Amino acid sequence: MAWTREQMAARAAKELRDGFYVNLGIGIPTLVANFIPKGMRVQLQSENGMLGMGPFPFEGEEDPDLINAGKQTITELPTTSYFSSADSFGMIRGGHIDLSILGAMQVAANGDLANWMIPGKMVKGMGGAMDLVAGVKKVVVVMEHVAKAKDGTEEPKLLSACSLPLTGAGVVDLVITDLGVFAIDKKGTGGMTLIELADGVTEDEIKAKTEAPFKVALGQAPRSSAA
Amino acid sequence: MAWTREQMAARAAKELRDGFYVNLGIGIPTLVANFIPKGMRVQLQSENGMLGMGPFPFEGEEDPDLINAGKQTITELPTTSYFSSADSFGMIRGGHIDLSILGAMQVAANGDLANWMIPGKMVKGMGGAMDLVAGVKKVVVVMEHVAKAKDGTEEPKLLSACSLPLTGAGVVDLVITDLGVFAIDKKGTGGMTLIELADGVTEDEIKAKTEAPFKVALGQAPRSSAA
Amino acid sequence: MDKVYADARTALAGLVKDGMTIMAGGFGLCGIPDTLIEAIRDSGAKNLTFISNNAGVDGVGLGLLLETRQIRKMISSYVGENKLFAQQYLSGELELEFNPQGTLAERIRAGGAGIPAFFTKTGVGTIIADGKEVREFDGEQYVMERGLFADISVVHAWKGDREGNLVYRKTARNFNPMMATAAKMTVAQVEHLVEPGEIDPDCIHTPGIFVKRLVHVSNPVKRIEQRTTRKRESAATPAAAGEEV
Amino acid sequence: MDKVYADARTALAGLVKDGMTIMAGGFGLCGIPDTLIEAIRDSGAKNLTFISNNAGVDGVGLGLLLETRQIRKMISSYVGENKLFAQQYLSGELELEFNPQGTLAERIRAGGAGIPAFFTKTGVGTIIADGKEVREFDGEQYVMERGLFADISVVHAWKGDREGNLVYRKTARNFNPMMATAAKMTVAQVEHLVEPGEIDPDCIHTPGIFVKRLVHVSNPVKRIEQRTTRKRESAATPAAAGEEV
Repeated sequence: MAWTREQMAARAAKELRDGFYVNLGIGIPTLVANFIPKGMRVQLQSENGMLGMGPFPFEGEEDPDLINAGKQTITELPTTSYFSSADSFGMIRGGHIDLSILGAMQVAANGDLANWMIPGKMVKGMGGAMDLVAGVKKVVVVMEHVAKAKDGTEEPKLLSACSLPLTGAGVVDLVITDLGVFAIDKKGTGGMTLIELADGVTEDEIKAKTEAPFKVALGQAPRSSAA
Repeated sequence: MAWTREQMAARAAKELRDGFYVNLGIGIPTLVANFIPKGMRVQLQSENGMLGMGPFPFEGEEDPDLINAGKQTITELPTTSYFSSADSFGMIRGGHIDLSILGAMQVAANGDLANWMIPGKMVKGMGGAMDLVAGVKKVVVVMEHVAKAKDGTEEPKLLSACSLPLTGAGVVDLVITDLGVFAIDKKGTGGMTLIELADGVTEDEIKAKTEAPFKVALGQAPRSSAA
Repeated sequence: MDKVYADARTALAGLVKDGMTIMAGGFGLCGIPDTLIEAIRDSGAKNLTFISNNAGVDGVGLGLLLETRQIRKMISSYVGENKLFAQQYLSGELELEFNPQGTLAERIRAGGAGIPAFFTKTGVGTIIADGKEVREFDGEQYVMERGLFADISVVHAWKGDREGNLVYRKTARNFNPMMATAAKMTVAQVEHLVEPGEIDPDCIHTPGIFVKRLVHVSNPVKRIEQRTTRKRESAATPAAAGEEV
Repeated sequence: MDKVYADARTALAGLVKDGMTIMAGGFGLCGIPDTLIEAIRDSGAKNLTFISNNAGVDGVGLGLLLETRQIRKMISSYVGENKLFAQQYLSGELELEFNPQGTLAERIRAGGAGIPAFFTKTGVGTIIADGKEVREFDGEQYVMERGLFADISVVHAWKGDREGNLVYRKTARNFNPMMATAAKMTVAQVEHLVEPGEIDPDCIHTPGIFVKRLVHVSNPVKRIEQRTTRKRESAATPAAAGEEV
């Protein structure tokens, strides 16, 4: 009984703290906004030049001058400020964003992340992903535990070393998959540690589907989420 | 019959062109603003964060939030914009200012400029002078031809090499003194050329008061003022 | 020396030459100088290098210049929203240099501010750092990136006055302000042309010194790439939530 | 997690420690966070390094901290408007690092933007380049300068909202916006405290993310260093002309 996309987003939302400034990637990370606890003040940053991102607009109220980094129409809040791309990435690169939640193709036990290109396929570009993982204080990956090919075969995504070109080297602090949660000691030598299991998932199932070496420390507070 | 301060400022004003953005230093350079030809559009930049500097305020209308780089109270114009010191020096360093007119202690035949410190005396700092001479497209120095000591002796200020610590190396395009005007081939090997004499001043008088080697090409348009 | 030109074609007349490097503002289709891009197409100049975060979509923005094969090279962070791009790239007609978005923004800002090179953490340990100097400062690795400076920049602003002072609107600001500073010749299209003094001088994003030519485009066609909305009854939906339509 | 504190002393309580590096905004006496500087004096912290374009005048701004001998080192572009500074410097009590003003501004901007080092033309061939790397790019020489980052920044703004969004007024902006980005803890004093939403989001100079604490100083004493005026009859006097009084 793996976690659904919503359950993964809800688990990621537990990494939020009152007063956090957060950048959410496209896909499941966007859903995390739906799980911000009531009363907790979290400001969402959009790297195209906005802090204090509001919900999608009501139909008919879309403003082409107001989009997020996924090019979706959004709205502003009383707290909103706008700024240039240079100032936006100054904010990101300068370590002012507390948390970035994003998707991944592969994560290695040392915190390496690959999520922007597959050699041989048309490459669309890294956008702001390399800047985010290099600059944001804490990086949380939310992804399916394994990649499912069209023929039904499964490829592990948590690896001892990424085979795809990297987005960042030693950048991931926490990985949330549909099967569980892993903390990564990205600056040290502690490697990857399984700290939570999704409901009904066993350590054995995870071991079978994980190529990366990992330690197990279930029920302990993840070291890396002490913000 | 050397030029007065006003005549030197008037001569410096001949370097202005319609549409120029100009930074004026403290002292005689400030007076250049009085000689902007009617109808010519010149915007003055103040490096503390303002473009489009207006005249001094009427008495009683001084605004402590509105000063120039000399810390004098000034006013704004309809064209005025304000910006941070980083943006101001981005403008300067990036080569967007057409002309800087400033004073000097010493200028060398190769365009070296010294105007910020005298070793052994209390040093107040270079302020924005080093950035201006390094970044502005054309640098014009306006200064007395010689320095007069308290005991009446005169020291030349146009030298074969500056003896004081430099503000910039190879940065001056034109020198206007009370005795005449010198063009400097700062990027090349052409050295310094006397191109104008003040009213009633002779070449011999200038030669006597100038330590720097210089060529003479009176009556020719200064090469360096082709903007 | 009036900076205001009658239209985009007049504003660009004689400026665009084969082989030039041009910066174009915008993020996706938001804040793109679409009318000036059309005028660049009409200039017929070839072998252009474009520095722009994206490459438009088919038939819109820089997509127009892909159709006419006027672009030889793109420096961008994200492309491929248009099929023609992929096609020309895969056939080798089009050269492509990927920059991380923040590195691209900073390279442009640096170029405009007289900074020839700077160091950044972004891209260390990735192929972005290949062939570049990597250096340690205070125990961390950084890669050296170079400033960018173009022959021409074309930008889109919300308001502009005759002096060239510009104000951008919401997220249509994006790359426009830095690009305005980083070219020999910056041309701006503005939705609202006003007289000097009408814009609060504390709220000017781009001082007039950076803008050499200005054209009034009162009714730009603004397209939306991803129209996302929420239902009226779900007024309490938290930030960024909703459905894609 | 309200960012607004009752007064400057409360806002700085427990923050200022001996030996810290503190940035203070302002150019001359224009836009200085005078009330926060007083609170730093009252904290009694010693051996402070200050990064500030100037060092105040006798009895005003950082001049206050010279009187109490709390400053060990200044990083500035221009000082010596006050006698106490000269005295302490010449006696060797006070260390002084001169930076060209634009280099200082850019070092602070770089520190806040995660840029550990950059190259600039400013200072090449002068004593400012002594001991620093000088490198050629495209045929020109540049000197490498490092980013600056402080323990605390104190800034002065015209308006601020409870979220920490700030707007500066006229030339009181100067070093304040960059300094707000370049410290672990930025504390702002604002002349007008407003609610979120009252400031146009397109005109916010410092987004709230950079400001951790905020104090409302409704009647700051603003001093003028060089009171210069013109006579009423000379209304046609051109720019910057007039007499010093």
